Amino acid sequence: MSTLDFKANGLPAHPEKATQEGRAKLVGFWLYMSAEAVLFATFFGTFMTFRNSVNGGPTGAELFAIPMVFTATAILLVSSLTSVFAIMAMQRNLASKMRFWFAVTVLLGASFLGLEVYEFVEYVHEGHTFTSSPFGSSFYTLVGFHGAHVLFGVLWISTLLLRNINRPIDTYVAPKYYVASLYWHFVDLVWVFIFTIVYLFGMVG
Amino acid sequence: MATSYLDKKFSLWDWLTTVDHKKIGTLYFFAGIFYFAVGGLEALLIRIQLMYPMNDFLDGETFNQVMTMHGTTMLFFAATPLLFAFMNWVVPLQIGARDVAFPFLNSLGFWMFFFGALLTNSSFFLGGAPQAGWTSYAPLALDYKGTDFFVLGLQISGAGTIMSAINFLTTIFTMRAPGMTLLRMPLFTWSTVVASALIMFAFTPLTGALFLLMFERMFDAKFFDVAAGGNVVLYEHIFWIFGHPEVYLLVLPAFGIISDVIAAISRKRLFGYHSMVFATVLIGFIGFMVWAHHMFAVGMGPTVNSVFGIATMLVGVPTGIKVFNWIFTMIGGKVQFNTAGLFAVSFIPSFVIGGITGVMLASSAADFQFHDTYFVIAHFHYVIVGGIVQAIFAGMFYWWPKIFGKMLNETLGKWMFWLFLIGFNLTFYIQHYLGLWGMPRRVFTYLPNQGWDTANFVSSVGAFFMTAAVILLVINVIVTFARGEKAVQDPWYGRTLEWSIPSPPPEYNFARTPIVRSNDPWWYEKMQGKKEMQYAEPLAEIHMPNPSIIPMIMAFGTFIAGYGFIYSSWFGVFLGFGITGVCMFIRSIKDDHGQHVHPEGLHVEKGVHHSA
Amino acid sequence: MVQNSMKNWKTIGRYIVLLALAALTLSGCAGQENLSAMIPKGEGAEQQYDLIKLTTYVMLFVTVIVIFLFIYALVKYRAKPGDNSIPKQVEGNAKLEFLWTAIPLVLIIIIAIPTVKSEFALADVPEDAMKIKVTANQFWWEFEYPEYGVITAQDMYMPVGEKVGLELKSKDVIHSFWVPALGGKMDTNPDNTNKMWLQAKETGVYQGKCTELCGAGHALMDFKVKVVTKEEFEAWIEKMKKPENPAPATAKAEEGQQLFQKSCMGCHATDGTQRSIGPNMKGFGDRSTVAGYLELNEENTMKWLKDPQKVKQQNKMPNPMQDLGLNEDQLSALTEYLLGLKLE
Amino acid sequence: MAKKHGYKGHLIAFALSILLTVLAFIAVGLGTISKTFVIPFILIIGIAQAIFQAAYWMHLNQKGHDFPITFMLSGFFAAIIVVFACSSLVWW
Ligand code: HEA
Ligand code: HEA
Ligand code: HEC
Ligand code: CUA
Ligand SMILES: [Cu+2]
Repeated sequence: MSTLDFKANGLPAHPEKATQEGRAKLVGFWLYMSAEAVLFATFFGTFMTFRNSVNGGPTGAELFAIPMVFTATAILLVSSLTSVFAIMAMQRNLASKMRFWFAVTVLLGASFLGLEVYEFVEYVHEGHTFTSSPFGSSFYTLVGFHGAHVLFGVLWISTLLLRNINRPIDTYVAPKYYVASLYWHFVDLVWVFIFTIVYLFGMVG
Repeated sequence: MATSYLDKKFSLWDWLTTVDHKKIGTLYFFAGIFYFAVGGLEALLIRIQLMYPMNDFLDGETFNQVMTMHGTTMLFFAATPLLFAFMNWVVPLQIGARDVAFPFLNSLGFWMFFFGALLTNSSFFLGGAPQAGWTSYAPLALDYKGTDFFVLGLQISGAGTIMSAINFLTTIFTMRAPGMTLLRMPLFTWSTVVASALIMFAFTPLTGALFLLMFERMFDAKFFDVAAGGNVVLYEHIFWIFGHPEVYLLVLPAFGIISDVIAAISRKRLFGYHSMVFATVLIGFIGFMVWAHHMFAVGMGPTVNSVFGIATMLVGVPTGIKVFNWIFTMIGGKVQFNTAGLFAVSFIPSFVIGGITGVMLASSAADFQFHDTYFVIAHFHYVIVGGIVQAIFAGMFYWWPKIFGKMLNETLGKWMFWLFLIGFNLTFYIQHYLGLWGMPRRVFTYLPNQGWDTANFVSSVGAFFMTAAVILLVINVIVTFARGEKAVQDPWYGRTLEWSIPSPPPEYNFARTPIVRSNDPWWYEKMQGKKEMQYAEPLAEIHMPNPSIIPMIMAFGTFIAGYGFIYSSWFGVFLGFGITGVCMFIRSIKDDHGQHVHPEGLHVEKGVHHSA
Repeated sequence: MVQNSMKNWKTIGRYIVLLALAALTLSGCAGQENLSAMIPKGEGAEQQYDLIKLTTYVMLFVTVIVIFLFIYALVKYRAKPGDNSIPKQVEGNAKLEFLWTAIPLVLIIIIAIPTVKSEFALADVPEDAMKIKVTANQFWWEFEYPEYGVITAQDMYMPVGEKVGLELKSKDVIHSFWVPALGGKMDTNPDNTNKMWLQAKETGVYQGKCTELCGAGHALMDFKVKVVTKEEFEAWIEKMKKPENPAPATAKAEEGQQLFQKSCMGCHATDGTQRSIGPNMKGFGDRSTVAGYLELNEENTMKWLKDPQKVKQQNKMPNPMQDLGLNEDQLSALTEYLLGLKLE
Repeated sequence: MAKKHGYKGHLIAFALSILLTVLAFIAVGLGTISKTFVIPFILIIGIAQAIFQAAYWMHLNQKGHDFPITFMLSGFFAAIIVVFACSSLVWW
């Protein structure tokens, strides 16, 4: 049960689950994600309840614009793909390649956030604020909560990268990278529901 | 003999930094008992106030605070941690593991609970406790400052609870000893699985609901502002989607304790093990689809009411399976009436009385009469006090020798049992009638001449019996620590793995991982004439986690941030989250490979450290 | 062996007799008339009481079986001192397990059918029934009769034998409307209107309660339902509709009237056709209570006016002395005036 | 199905998810398709995409994942209940 069974020139095929600790981390993280799914569901439910309670303010159809949402969606989807590349590189023990792809992921995440901030500022100008209506409150709660997850993911992956900047991949850090990428996928997955339920439904009316 | 985990000299520092599941269990236990006493004291205040009509011992506002805090404290800060104590103590031992999957997280979970509870209770001294009931319905709750303490305290302790649940599940799924298949796990472990799943999927909606309340109070959100198009019934739904599974996640571990204890005191295999497991899972599953039975009077219409009413009644079927299986475990056995046995056995009729009144409540048309009266109070105190609390007492007398190496005093235990039994029946039986006679719940007083005076008096007298019983328990614990009889390894002629190791166990529980060859593995080996388990590995160095102060500080950060929110101080919020964030950062950048310890009988040179 | 089990049976028999006795004595006390759900005086309450009885019997049946098996197990299988033998280990019994899955299912069906029936019957408010709009406030009740244009507070009048349709709503937080002897409860929500019906079988004054926690005054948010004959009801409506009130009988009452018009009219109408922020005072002198729960008399009215917060914490009425600047004599005048507000 | 996870597989997965996304956006953007059709359509596309990503990118289709799958499904079940409760029972 030694922590590190490091082979001279390579890693086990799945370094992230080569150790008991690694396996436990994965299982635990899946559990965490299933719990978070329910938390998001609560906010989705709240949003569904209030999506038409605009209290005289602008409606979703008036606010949302396809180009912006589509760009945001595309950014997040691509970032999910780049994080897949990073993990594949990790599994092949290609540390610098992995770092590169993770760095791209982080940058994409940051630009998503930038776009979201810009979007929120726009909305506020149009009179759609957190306190303007139940629609506003539930919109910012849901989308903002997702945004906070993106921010956390960006910080998390950056920390991992910086901390391990000169470190080869081993069975101690591999699960950490892997779990971070799972998290990132999860955030992307939630976004799929956000653009469908919040934006697209909203545009349909 | 191996040295036990208790043999080391302990300093306060050890307790603050421990990541040993047994010690964390002990922390949970004493924190839980403390809050049980607090919640019980509040119950006592309630009963004193209601002893006479128009009593002016407490005014309406104070009463509502005491009543709210009684419910909140008992459910979140007493029952939950007490059950977590047992899970921490027992589950790794029952599955043959040396620790839990995430010892760091385990400790963090405890400290989050601890500080969350502290924060909520501090409201008594900071301008008034929450007073909108443990359900904290909007819009009433929005009127009170105390609600902030309720929201943030529960948010913090709830996060800790979710972490612990994930930890238990991961432990059970990745760390079982070889041969311990899912369908060989003791029932207490099984109930931990289902209860943890309920926590994961029920506490998260609670978190959501609390956020809504918090945003409404602190940031002027409009969820519950009816004039702006908000809706207050939304909160009720989300709350009960949490609230109903909450009560099952408390009762399932209680069922688990009872199943293990009854099998042990009957010296007989648990009757219908497979159907017991199945019933546990089924109760958890159906439990998610019945929440609206708390809302029959909300006005959802006859169709919705009927569907939820019938779904609720169906929970009675798997529960019935359990009840009959327990009875048939005793039938044909040799039942020993030690204190643990007495509590376990008296659990059955008490719980059944509470359960059948539950089915009566589920009859939605009749619930228009029962709802929000003392009938409901009687229902749930029978399942909770007659059920969960008695199970906790049973578990306590049963596992105490394993954890502390001393036997609790049986004479005191039996006195306590009878006092408690009489007390809670006196208190709660009569309340069924009070409800039907028209007495609503959550009333701080009542007028004379409504026919309720005698019954209320009787009910209050019962509470004093329970108080006496609890005080006897406290005395028992003190006496036992001072000069209790030493416990042997296997005092009850047990069946499960925890009885195959010394009392109290060594730090690493199992010097060698055992092989499990049957249900009730320890009993199986004993029946084969063996004196110890078969082992999966030779004696070797054991890898154990390092203690750490970080979890405590990290939780403390959220505590500070909580006050920051309550007093709208961004400085406080940033300071608090800053502390937490720095801890997370340190934790994530610092490698922690754990340490290696040497089991007894294995001679390895001291000081050599084998971390990579 | 035979003798032994005979003895056990006797013990069990004794337990059952004891239990039955306990049940009997307790069911003997059914609570207080016009308040207890166990003495139903209305159609809805009767249906519900039938359901309560049915569920109780079915559940009593379950309990008897469980207790019987339980006591049997306790008496028969308790370990004799010194007996350390190991009993036979049994895995289970499929037939038995099937039995105790199936029987409860059947019992549930027995309860479920009348439940659903009654649930739909209770929700079926006839279109043509007389309507009463119930509005709950912290911590008092307003009753409006839209067909007659009449508004009153605290005491709800309704004719005997007739189905009355209630429309329930709240002005502030959630409350719940409950008249145990006449029918089950229904929440009053701020965001939508709930409907239910009541049908009283006997005339009388029934006690009503608020059953959803609504603040510190929740316990005291009582009201009365006055069930009268159809003729009395019509007469009451006529009186309520009259715009004028009896002229004050004394000079003191006269002074009270003036004070009332100056300080209190903003919140309390004295015209039975008008809505106001606080309870409508038309016919106040004929009510049974002041503030919903204290017996209506001079002393209690004074008590209320001197310090409403003391009588009902967190209620929404300003303090006449501190906030409205009235002195004790003026309060006494107000009291005299208010008590004279009778229907004629 | 495809259990291997080469670059190619992932690129295909990516192309598919972009395709699904674009489809959903087009369905809405056209503005001519009736609401009763569009809403279930984009919802189904969304769910399909989620399952798809979970399977390929998060490797849920690989073996040894029964346990995460069980819990994701339970979570999904709970999530649906919550959303259902909020969106359909609240305004009754
Ligand atoms: C541990 C806690 C616990 C447990 C286990 C239960 C178990 C059950 N509860 Fe209870 N309940 C509470 C805690 C609990 N409850 C609390 C705290 C509240 C109040 C919350 C608040 O408002 O503050 C409440 C309120 C509550 C209500 C709402 C009442 C109201 O406010 O109007 C209802 C309504 O349906 C209900 C039903 C049930 C049912 C059907 C069960 C079933 O699970 C019971 C099943 C058990 C049996 C049925 C007995 C054994 C079975 C047999 C012997 C077989 C034969 C059985 C049949 C034929 C049916 N409960
Ligand atoms: C785990 C849950 C739990 C437990 C164990 C209890 C235990 C008890 N409860 Fe509680 N109760 C609730 C959960 C629980 N309750 C909930 C959820 C509510 C609803 C709240 C709401 O409406 O919002 C409620 C409401 C409630 C009410 C109704 C209040 C109202 O509606 O106005 C009443 C009234 O009798 C009551 C009584 C009691 C009593 C007498 C006990 C007794 O069993 C308590 C026995 C314990 C003691 C008496 C402790 C004695 C110890 C000491 C005195 C200290 C000694 C210490 C040393 C010597 C160191 N409870
Ligand atoms: C701001 C509005 C307001 C003003 C002004 C006000 N009241 Fe009230 N009053 C209320 C409310 C609200 C209640 C109901 C309180 C409760 O029961 O919770 C009430 C209740 C009462 C009651 C008891 C009613 C009942 O049905 O039992 C009396 C009597 C009364 N007021 C008299 C007065 C008098 C006299 C004055 C003037 C000196 C006055 N009120 C001024 C709001 C007001
Ligand atoms: Cu109104 Cu309680
Ligand atoms: Cu429930």
